[in-house]
Amino acid sequence: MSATLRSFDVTVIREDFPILKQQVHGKPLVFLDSAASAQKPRAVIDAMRHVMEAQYANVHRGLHYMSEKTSDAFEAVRDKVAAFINAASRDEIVFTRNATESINLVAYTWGRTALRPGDAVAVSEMEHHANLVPWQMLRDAHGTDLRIIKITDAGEIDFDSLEQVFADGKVKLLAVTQMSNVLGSYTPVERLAKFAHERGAKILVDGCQAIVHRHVDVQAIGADFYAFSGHKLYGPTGIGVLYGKRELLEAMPPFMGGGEMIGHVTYEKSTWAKPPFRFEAGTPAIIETIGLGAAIDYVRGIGFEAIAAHEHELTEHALATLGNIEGVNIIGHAQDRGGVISFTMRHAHPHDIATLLDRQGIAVRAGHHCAEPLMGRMGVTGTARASFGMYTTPEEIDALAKGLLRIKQVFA
Amino acid sequence: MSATLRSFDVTVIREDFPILKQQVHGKPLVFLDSAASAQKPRAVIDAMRHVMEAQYANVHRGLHYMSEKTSDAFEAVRDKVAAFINAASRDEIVFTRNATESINLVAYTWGRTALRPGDAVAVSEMEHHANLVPWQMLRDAHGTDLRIIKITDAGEIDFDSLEQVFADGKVKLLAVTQMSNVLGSYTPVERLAKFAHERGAKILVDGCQAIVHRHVDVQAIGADFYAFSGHKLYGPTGIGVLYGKRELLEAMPPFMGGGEMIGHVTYEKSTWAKPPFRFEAGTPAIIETIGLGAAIDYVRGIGFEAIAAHEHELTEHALATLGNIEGVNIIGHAQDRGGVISFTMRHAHPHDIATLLDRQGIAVRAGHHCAEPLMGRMGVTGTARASFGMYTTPEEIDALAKGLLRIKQVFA
Amino acid sequence: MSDPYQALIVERHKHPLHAGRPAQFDAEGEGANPICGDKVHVYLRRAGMDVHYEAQGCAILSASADLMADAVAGKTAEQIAQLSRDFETLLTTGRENPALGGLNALAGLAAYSSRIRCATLPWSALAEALHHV
Amino acid sequence: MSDPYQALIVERHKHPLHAGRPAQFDAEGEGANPICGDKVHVYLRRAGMDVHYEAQGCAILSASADLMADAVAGKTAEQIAQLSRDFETLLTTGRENPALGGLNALAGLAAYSSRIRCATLPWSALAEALHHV
Ligand SMILES: Cc1ncc(COP(=O)(O)O)c(C=O)c1O
Ligand SMILES: Cc1ncc(COP(=O)(O)O)c(C=O)c1O
Repeated sequence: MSATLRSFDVTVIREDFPILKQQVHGKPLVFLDSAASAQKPRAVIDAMRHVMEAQYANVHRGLHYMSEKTSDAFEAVRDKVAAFINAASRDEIVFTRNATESINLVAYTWGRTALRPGDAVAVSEMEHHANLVPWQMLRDAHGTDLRIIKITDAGEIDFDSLEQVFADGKVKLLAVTQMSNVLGSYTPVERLAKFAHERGAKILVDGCQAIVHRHVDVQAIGADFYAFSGHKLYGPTGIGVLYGKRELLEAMPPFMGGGEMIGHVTYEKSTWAKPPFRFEAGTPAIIETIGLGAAIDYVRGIGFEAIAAHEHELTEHALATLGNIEGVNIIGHAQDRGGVISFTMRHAHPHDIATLLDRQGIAVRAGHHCAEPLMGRMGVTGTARASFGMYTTPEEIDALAKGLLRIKQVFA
Repeated sequence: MSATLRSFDVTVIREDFPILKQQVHGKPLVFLDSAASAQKPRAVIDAMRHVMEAQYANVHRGLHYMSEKTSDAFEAVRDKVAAFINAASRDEIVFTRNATESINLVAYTWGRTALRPGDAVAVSEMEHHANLVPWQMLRDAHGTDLRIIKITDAGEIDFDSLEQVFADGKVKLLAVTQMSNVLGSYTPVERLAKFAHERGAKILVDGCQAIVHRHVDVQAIGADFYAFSGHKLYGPTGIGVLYGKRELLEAMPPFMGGGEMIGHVTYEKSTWAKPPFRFEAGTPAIIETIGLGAAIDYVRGIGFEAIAAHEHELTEHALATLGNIEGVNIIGHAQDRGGVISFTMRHAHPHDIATLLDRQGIAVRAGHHCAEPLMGRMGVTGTARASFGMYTTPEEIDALAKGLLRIKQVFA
Repeated sequence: MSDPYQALIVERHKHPLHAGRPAQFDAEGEGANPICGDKVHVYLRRAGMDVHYEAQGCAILSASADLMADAVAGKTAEQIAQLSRDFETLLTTGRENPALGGLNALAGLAAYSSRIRCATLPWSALAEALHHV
Repeated sequence: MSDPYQALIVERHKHPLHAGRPAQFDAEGEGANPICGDKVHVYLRRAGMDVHYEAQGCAILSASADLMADAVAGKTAEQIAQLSRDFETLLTTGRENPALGGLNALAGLAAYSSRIRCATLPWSALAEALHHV
């Protein structure tokens, strides 16, 4: 591989991920399903274990050592996340279960107060269900409109369609992914934010996929809301993040009611805590939040420059290698794209591809990837998808290609 | 201690909880804050580590080995939980973040569809904010009424008040705790369920505290909904459970929208999956759910008979010992009570008690314990609270008593 | 653990013996998996329990449909119900059962619980058809 | 790490020097912590920056109020603002500062971040009073 990667040694990285030593059906595991959820480095596993073995209690107002220390460690992650995405303040970081909850939180609270019936939300054709269904539910409950921005055949935002969708001035929120979990396309979120803001709309960015591969700066993007999940970022499950601009969060009513999110409670009436606590009802995912902190430290320690360079080479290699296999059809050809590659294969159903690759130890995903309407848009019923993490090697992509050739033989 | 405990050896149990070997301020940790969150046994820590080290991928429809195995492990916990609380079917078990989310889920979905404006929800005076605030929010959003059932000075449900609250037939939901996290009182949930059902109301039981100490049988109780959190049951944070009777869950609309919870999605419209998946949007807390399974196995392995007997002795011992300290006032004296003991002390503010005990390595909680209105009802602004787990020893209670005597001296 | 893509499965997927809509039939039934969009339509001629089908989906689905048509030919509705139960047991346990004949080729699916539905879909469609007879 | 309940704190809690509402004052301010319901009301006589207070809460709160009254006596508003900043630094770092005199007795709170608010509450109340002068 090229010079840029010299300081980034993937074999060293792989040592940090214990699971990569596993065998599957007697073959070394080739894990090409990181877009669904990434594997966890030792640092994350150890951080979670440490909490449970040495420093655990419920957080906030504990007044005893274990609670103070756990609260400090928990709240330190809020600072870490704020720094990681360059939020203006730690108070703009709300902890959720996952990106799905982050987006639903916005739909339930901001959506039901800042939007009026007749206002519209616009999403693109390539959204994950997590960034489509909540807006359908909002529409049905609250009378807002939902509009779909077309994408090009290459899998990029169609700016003509964007203009049209915004033409009547009713769109008050643009909710859009920063990277498609199917096509691998990045979207020009800075430009989209500017576009939305110029038309008096807010922008919510679904950063689930992008944040794993690129340095994200919510202020540079101009994001009003930004959502992502810990488990795709090499962190634990059960923890996600919603970033929201302070003035937006401050105006929003709470989502769920319970402990932590209150100011004062009487039997008659309650007042709410300030953001971010207003949106964090009940005992938070303490262990997982601390695990997310370790994941962020780990990723920053490697650095997005190195990660992006490595993944870029992988992606180029994969596009070239798979593109060379006769009968394999890669879905999506955006200019700016990352290491998520969907494809179909003549004579082989995506599910058969996945199972047959699995027999060879290779893990890919198959189906609609929680983006069912996009399948129709791209003219397929489903795809197989290989997706890369920082630990993926070119040799694993070669193994995939070899596996596909074998499948071709089987079904020939 | 008495004969009943012979087969239950607390020193052996303590070996299973690594954190109990920690020192705090140079003193052995005496952890009397288990009602806020319990410590984790090795079995839970190892189960979570095992997932991350050896068998991890996103669940459901993975079609590859890691995903199949992880899905199987994840779904096996649903069976485990169903058996643990004797649900009629695994489909009645919904995974949430915590009990707070479980209750909010019911308020948002069942509450907004099965209840009509003018219908009433009844809660008791001793509810945790998690079982009060969601009903206030429902009231304010949906026009339902919220009624408060009085408790006696001893800290038991006042059945006269219950009768009155139900008298006009408007109450359609009784939402009540099975054990107060402040007073330690158990409530007669079977009787309350019968009472509610005879009057055409449903019952939601907040089992957060009770399920840690007693065998729970949702069918024997007659619960329509039952909520609890993993982290109090020696399991991880980030995972909770909502049990709901099948016919209720089936009639309920979804809570959050996204992946997993859908049937079919088009840009225009989506259909919903069956329960429980309808209520589980996005990537679930996979690692934590598997950790909860390990916690349930662990607790069942010890058995509630032994746990309850041990905790009963502890509670009797604590009530006698603390009750003997002049100036200490125990709040709540229910007949049927467990190992959660709130108290105040003459001349010493609860916060000072907590901090001064902490200097001696003893962790208790102080404040309103997320039951602010109950404080007023009991005529205090806050309390100190000692709460026990299966690993608590009589010697730790003696240490607490000694600590309180020292505090008395300081403030005398 | 046996291979879920034994030669017989690939063979029947590529060269099915019972595919296609017959000109005449007594009943029909459909099975669809909303998760993947796969579908199978079963046509039943009562005489001799003669089954044909049209499948749109993966190799497991079409091979399973084809092997099912083999297996049920000439059986009674009751025998078919028993076969269907035995087949489900095969799929969940992976333990072959001589009574299942060629259907045993699908035993390897036991390791792929998310694929089991592909194999049982034709059986649900057949059950529907039998119900309508 | 020093003890958050040094003798001086317990002493001032039990035998305060500046507690009670004075007959005359120029300004007043209040601090309340909704979390625990604790409150402190500060009375300021401008001449000599003479501070009295009524506290309802924990020992840290009342001792902190009493020691604050010591510390600010005779100071200018500017000096008080500086003291307040230095005091916050003490509470977060736990590092004693000779300029803070008796207030250093509260250094041990650095280990109890959830108690720091108890110690700073009188200072917020005083800031309010100064604002109203
Ligand atoms: C009785 C009771 N209900 C509800 C809760 C809320 O639990 P969680 O914070 O895990 O949602 C608690 C825990 O604090 C509790 O004790
Ligand atoms: C683009 C995108 N958005 C949202 C999600 C939902 O993430 P989660 O399931 O963690 O909530 C995903 C992950 O599947 C995704 O890829």
